[in-house]
Amino acid sequence: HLPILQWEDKRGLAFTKNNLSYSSNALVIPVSGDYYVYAQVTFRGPIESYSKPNSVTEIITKVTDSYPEPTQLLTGTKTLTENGNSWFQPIYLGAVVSLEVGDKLMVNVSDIKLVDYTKEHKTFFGAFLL
Amino acid sequence: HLPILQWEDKRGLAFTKNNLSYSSNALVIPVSGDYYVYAQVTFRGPIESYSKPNSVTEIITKVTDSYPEPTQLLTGTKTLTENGNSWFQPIYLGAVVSLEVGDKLMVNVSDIKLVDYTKEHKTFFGAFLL
Amino acid sequence: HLPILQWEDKRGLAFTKNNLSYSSNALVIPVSGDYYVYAQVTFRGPIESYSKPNSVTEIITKVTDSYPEPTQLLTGTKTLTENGNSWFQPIYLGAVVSLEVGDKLMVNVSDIKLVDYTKEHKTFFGAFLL
Amino acid sequence: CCTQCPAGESCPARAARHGTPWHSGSPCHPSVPTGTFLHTPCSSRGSDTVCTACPTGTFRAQPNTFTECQACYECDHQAFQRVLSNCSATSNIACGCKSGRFRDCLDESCSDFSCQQCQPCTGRLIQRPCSEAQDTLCGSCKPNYYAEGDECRPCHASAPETCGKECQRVCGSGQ
Repeated sequence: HLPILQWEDKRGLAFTKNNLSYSSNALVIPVSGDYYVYAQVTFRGPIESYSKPNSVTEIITKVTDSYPEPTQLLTGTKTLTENGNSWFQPIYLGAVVSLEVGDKLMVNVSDIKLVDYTKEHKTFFGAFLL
Repeated sequence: HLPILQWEDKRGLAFTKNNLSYSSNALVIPVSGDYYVYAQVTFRGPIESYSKPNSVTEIITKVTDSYPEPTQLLTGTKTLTENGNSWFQPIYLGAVVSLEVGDKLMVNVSDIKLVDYTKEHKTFFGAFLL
Repeated sequence: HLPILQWEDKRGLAFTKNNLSYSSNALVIPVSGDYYVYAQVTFRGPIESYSKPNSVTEIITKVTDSYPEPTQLLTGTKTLTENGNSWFQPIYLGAVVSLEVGDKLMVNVSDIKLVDYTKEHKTFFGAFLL
Repeated sequence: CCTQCPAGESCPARAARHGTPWHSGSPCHPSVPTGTFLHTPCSSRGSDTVCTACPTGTFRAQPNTFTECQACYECDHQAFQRVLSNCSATSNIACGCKSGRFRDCLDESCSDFSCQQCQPCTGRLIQRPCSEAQDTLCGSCKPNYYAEGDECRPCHASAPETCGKECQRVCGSGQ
């Protein structure tokens, strides 16, 4: 599986409420229903001792206790054409999905080293019940 | 007019509820109000016997029975700089629009052959009443 | 600070309601709560007498009377690889933020001359209370 | 047709005009003409449809039942566009390219286009001049110009030691 991003859930702009909690890298769904789930990941390069990848990918996945395999809910894949010098590539995803109590939402990325985690307003993840 | 995308509305992650129905390539609005409407289309290439386009465009349009022309609600246009080898370009759109009962929402694209329809989590379309 | 975009708030698809008002380039929050805030800016070039920038940036910021500095809520930065001929680059941002009554929301951009203001469905900005 | 209500005013629906009953029994069709939007729909109790002219900067190109007009587009002056025809209450603005440029459509609908510079055809005959819709089509070299690579060079600028076969053919051996 692709690496899973970790998130700050208390400080700065981050918050969880209405029992939507964050634990072991996942948002945990407190009540079944339809949620608008979204995430933006800003990828950036070049980084030390690293050849530029051809593409970057962000996937919002769902893990359910009753099913061994994660389900890919939303995917954004972008090929990179920047040639060597510094580059930035944001990918935003958002949609309504039906979730059950206890489901866990995570964000996977093609390469964690390329994620710009330096500013909370460039890479973020959330969900709200409709 | 630009070609209209067709959508799966029952299987996998797809669903319609609260009387929001899908028919002849359009989401049909059951009750007047403000809706958050969104869609992502992943474009990809190269495809067989086809020269690479300069750009890709996704447009969410509204059709009203009483008006002969569709209204463009949201548009994403991206020029392509990938040079010949395989490329991916997702375009996400989302915003609040005021809709009347019976209005139809569709997604038009600059070129249907370039749409990656292979995975439901890469190309998706939806709306919810605020 | 980066230049602030001005918005049409009455004509065409634009509207404000539920006391969410628009004044001096900002959406003014009427009641405290969690809002889904979003904006898309379509950048384009080339433009007259102007060298192509390396990147374009869109930032949704919050200004609070009680705090002198604007807070950057959401940021999208994209490097440009288009080489000289005409280019289009949309950046979409959206997330839930906690806002207080009287807070002002604005959209800043790296360069106002590069913003495609010609069609309301290409560059837009909004928010709704959850 | 409908009763005109000046923009910005609220006009209460009035009873059918001329005191005659409004086609009693027949359903009312609240459509309003081009260039206006629906202010108040007619009612089967006989009140007239009230319409309002599209405010400046908006239009409706067709009869409609909308409660607002569509916002006019704008021409992208900074990207070398110019206005072909202004927006009116009944039609959207039409944009073209400033002189010396032609429309390079992004896709078939050409709703988005860039204005590219026309080819100068230096030293060449112009087979088809540049126009709003397409670039100049350059022809062969002008008289007293000879082809070198994909350029056309003037005979007077060539020197004997550099005047190759084609140059001598066009400009004569005296070069």
